[in-house]
Amino acid sequence: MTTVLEPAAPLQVDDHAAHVYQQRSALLRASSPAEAAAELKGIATAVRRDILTTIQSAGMGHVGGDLSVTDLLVTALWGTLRMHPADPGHPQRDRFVLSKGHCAAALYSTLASCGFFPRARLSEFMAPLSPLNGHPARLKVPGVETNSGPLGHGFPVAAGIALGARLRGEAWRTIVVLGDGEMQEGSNWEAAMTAAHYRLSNLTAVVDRNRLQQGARTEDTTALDPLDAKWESFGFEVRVIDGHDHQAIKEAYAPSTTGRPVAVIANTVKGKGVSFMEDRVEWHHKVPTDEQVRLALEELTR
Amino acid sequence: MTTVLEPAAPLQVDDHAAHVYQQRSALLRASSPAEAAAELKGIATAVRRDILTTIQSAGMGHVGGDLSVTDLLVTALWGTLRMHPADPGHPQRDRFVLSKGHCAAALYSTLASCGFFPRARLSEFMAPLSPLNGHPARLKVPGVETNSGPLGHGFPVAAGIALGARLRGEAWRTIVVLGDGEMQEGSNWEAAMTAAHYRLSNLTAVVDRNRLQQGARTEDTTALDPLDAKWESFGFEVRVIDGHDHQAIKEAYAPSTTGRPVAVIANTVKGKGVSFMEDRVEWHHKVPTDEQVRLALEELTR
Amino acid sequence: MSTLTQQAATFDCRTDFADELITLARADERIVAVCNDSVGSSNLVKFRDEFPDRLINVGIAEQDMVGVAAGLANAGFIPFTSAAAPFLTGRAMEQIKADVAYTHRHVVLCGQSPGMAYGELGPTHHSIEDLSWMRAIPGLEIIVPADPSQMRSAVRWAAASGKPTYIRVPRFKVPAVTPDDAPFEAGRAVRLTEGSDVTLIAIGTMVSRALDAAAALGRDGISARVLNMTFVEPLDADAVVAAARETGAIVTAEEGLLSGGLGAAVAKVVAENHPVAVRMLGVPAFAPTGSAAFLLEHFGLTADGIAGAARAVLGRA
Amino acid sequence: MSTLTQQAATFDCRTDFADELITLARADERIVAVCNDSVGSSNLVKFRDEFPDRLINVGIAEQDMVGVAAGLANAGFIPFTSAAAPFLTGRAMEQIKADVAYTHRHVVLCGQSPGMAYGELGPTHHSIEDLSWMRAIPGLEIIVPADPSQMRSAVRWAAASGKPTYIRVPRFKVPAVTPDDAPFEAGRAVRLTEGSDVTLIAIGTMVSRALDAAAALGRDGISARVLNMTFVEPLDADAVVAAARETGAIVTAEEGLLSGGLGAAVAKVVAENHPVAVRMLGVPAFAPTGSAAFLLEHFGLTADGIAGAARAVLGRA
Ligand SMILES: Cc1ncc(C[n+]2csc(CCOP(=O)(O)OP(=O)(O)O)c2C)c(N)n1
Ligand SMILES: Cc1ncc(C[n+]2csc(CCOP(=O)(O)OP(=O)(O)O)c2C)c(N)n1
Ligand SMILES: [Mg+2]
Ligand SMILES: [Mg+2]
Repeated sequence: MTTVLEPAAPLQVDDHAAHVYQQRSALLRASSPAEAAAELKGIATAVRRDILTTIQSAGMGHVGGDLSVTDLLVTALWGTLRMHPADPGHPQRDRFVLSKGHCAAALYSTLASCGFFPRARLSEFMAPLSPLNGHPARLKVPGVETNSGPLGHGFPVAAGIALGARLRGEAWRTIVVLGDGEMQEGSNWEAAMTAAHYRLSNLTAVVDRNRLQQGARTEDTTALDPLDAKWESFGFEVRVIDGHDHQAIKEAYAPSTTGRPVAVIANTVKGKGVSFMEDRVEWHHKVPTDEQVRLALEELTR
Repeated sequence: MTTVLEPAAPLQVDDHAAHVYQQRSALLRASSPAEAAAELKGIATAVRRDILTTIQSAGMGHVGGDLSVTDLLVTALWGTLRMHPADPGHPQRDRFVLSKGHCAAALYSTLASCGFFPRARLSEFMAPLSPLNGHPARLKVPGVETNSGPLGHGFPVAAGIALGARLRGEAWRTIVVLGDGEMQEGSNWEAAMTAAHYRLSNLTAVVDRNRLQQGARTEDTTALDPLDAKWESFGFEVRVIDGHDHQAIKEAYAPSTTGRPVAVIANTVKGKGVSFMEDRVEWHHKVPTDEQVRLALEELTR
Repeated sequence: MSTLTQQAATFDCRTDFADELITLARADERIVAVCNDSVGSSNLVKFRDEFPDRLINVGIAEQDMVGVAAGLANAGFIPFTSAAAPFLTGRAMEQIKADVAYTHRHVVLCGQSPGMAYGELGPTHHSIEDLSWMRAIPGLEIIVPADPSQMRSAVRWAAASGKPTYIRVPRFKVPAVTPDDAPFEAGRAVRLTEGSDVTLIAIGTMVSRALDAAAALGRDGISARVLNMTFVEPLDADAVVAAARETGAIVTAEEGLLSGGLGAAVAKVVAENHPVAVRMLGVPAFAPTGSAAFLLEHFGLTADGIAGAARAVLGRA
Repeated sequence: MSTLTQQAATFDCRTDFADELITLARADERIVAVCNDSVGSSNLVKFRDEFPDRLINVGIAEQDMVGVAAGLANAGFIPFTSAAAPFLTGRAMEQIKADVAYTHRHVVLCGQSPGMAYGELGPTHHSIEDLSWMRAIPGLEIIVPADPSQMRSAVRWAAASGKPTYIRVPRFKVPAVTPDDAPFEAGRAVRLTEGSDVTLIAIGTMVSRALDAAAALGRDGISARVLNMTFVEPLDADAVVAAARETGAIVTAEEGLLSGGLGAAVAKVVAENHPVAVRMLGVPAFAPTGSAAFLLEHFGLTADGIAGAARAVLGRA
């Protein structure tokens, strides 16, 4: 059986945005976390606005998890990793994997902010034949390393990428972002054991610890706490942070100090930045009305 | 598609042995661990002998893991759980699940010792159309609760059984025995989270910690240590014991004292009881020659 | 496409699934529901509210979900195990094989939103593989309800059967297509129209489209028999052989890959018993982005597509 | 059964698998092996000794194994991912779908000891489902080598193809059946004997038995063509249509379930293109206890069984 390729208009680099990204992100990467924080915050606010309008135009999406993961994404792609929007397959690129693939709108908005493709294309999210599928697909979207959507896939793949870097003696790093509910998938604990066993200090696993999953709070579904003890017992160097504090995130993304892989437990708020969505389970994939988007965008200028 | 049933001669209870079992096991269950230890040890030695001849007649088997798990099995079936060899489907029976199903010969030998079927049938192990398949199958072997063989299956099933007891308000208990290498399967950590979340204090998960898996030592393959910390962080009451000390095993099989499910980490020796097999990886599934069986049986009389 | 069923009222069978399950659960304490953080998407909110203890949500852990269900069956329960079809089948495949089918446990596996019902969410969330995957597990009954009445029958049948069973629970809205007196039996297709030139064998979302196709063909003077195959396993081989013998040509239509689903099952019976020309309609590959309705059109899984295949198989294209 | 190939020397293709992989790895640094505590059973001991860093053993964790392999492919490696076939396919099914096929990574999936090669270990260790399961994953090439020479060709082909590929690595000993000048190409069957009355289409362990069946049929004056289908995906549809047209009857034989493997693929092509009678031989259900050789006999997967099916399909039973 053969795969049908997308008949859609492919996504192409936004030259100007990519150029801006190269310069600004180089500075941000070089800056101290404290210095970089304000600028990262500004970018994150812009990305949050794009997430909302992207979901609005699609009439679908996972807004709660998009908004909880935004700061983690922006700090990774703008402030930490070396991305190449004009040459997305650059062999020495750092790798970013969004394992919680249902938050595609957040990833796409961030990739667009870096210039991987024009921001204007975000309005095609989930449109017929659009490359911007509801879950990220690497043959369609530059900057996507592996297809995600089913939970529990990104981390093993990221472990393989990091192991590959190690085998090749390459310096590039890998960051993978997981949902907290996603940590209920056993495949992640398999990957954790592998990463620890191979001492993949070039790998950082970030948990978007918003304490909500699809239907309820994580602790009311299948409890994850003590999550730090779990990661530690699985051989990771654990860093627990405020996942909306850009300085803390950038600090937490610093390379391993122990030779072990790093787990960042980022305490976040689902729906962060839009007061009426914050920490409310129904905003997992509820779609805001136009009026709600207006109110949200208003909040996101302040 | 329909399942073809076995054309083989079904296994039937050994009335005499079952009768002996009912009486002796009731005494052993009621005895203190210290009192019961010597008798359990005697039964275990007899079972070890049967394992060796069973594998000898089949010319196949997993002798190393069989011998490491024997004391755990015998103490469960003879000294702890309420089994009903004459009525194996008894609704109030305690449940025993051997998740490391490759050690079928140990399970079959123990079940035969209890009278679930005549010991003489052990010589049919893996013979054409025999009910004593290389891995346990419940429609073929009375006393088998669920088919195992692929690693990582028995624990989720056992969690479901324990949850079922809880839902029905039944007092029966469930013990599941896992290999240590088997703990690399993520499905087990899923089950651990479920069991802890539902506070299945009627469930005891036992790890046969012989530190060897199929091809090498566990710590040289994918390290499991600190295994106690892993279980603790997953919400279990952890008991670390010598897995060949029948008193310690019986103590460790005592019900939960914390309301949490219990994990017993039983430190064992693969190939236990046969000096030339002990702690040697090649005896995972090497088959002893007749001369080696003779030597082994000699050791197992002492 | 202005045909009868396309204009008819359509229904979300998930409601019927959930309501029927509650009705059964009221009468039979053994019935429990097991799910993977899918209380909402499996439409089990009402079930949970009425039977809080009997809704077991293991979180996002499909292997564990199926293992736990098998354990609950061991303990005397009848677990309706419900998750989005791709995750239930793909992620817990070996548990379905070993813990359910081979252990022979009465576990009912409910694949929610199968086929391309999740449209824009893409191939990871589509379940075009499930029928091929599940047919390759010996001993599993496979039911694809076509409308609300069949959905309810499927739930009742599975609860009473004592057999490991996989049921597709459609999300894509469908019209009612089942006559009141139609049988609901394992291995028994429902004959919806008589016909002598060609037989259209369809399941699930494709049944109403096959009826529309038959109507369109009728206007061209082609007499098409329509069979709703419902049970893909065990298949109604007699009805297939009769179709081959009496109508001489067959078109199959399913929302799934053609490697091992309905079409493959029919082709086997035909080739082994009474070789005639068959055309198989299904999903050829991982789908591009689009709504479920869009994708069905995109792949020609429409009344027009079925009618076209019928004309082609009759050499009247 | 005193026929040619049954008396011939037989070979364990795992040796060829391993040796060829080492040969390739010497020439191409991108080649790595990934396994699940199966260094020995995947015959990778020599590979590990020569390339200790390039043998990645993730332990008993098949989902992780396939994910890690996909990651290694992202990093520029060509991972030969090797595990017992039932665990590779059944346990990592969704990883194969999403991380390998849909992500389109050049990962080579090596299913060790497929079919009923693990005999007495029973259905949990048999892989009679793999061909049906893997055929239902779009974009995956599927190779079933029939002898040592095809085993080596398969390894080379998969390393060079750039495509996600599933290869059965036989454990059951087989005689050499492939002529030196035979092609090894995707979508191209190997025609082993000419014949005009019936075509026997076989794969893997069944190829030598099909040859023996053809010899036996020849003694009865029945001229049987034998095709070794090798690539179950992409199938050589032209060869199937030619067989239907030129010989008028087909028997398929495979060590696996019939729901979606070789037989189903052939039946589809036949029914859609040139309907003729087909008999499909395979494994009907979970097997009882017994050695691989015993079970093949038990299910009639023998030269006699194939010849009998040929006679039946010709109405000469
Ligand atoms: C294997 C699998 N099972 C179920 C789902 C359905 N699903 C999508 S999102 C989600 C909840 C995820 O929760 P979490 O990981 O906490 O993500 P976040 O809160 O960041 O949105 C679920 C269950 C899925 N995508 N994959
Ligand atoms: C899912 C799965 N993967 C691989 C195997 C092959 N296998 C059989 S036994 C074994 C090693 C088990 O090691 P451990 O759990 O430590 O058992 P023990 O040492 O007690 O024999 C392996 C890998 C299997 N049976 N199931
Ligand atoms: Mg969450
Ligand atoms: Mg061990």
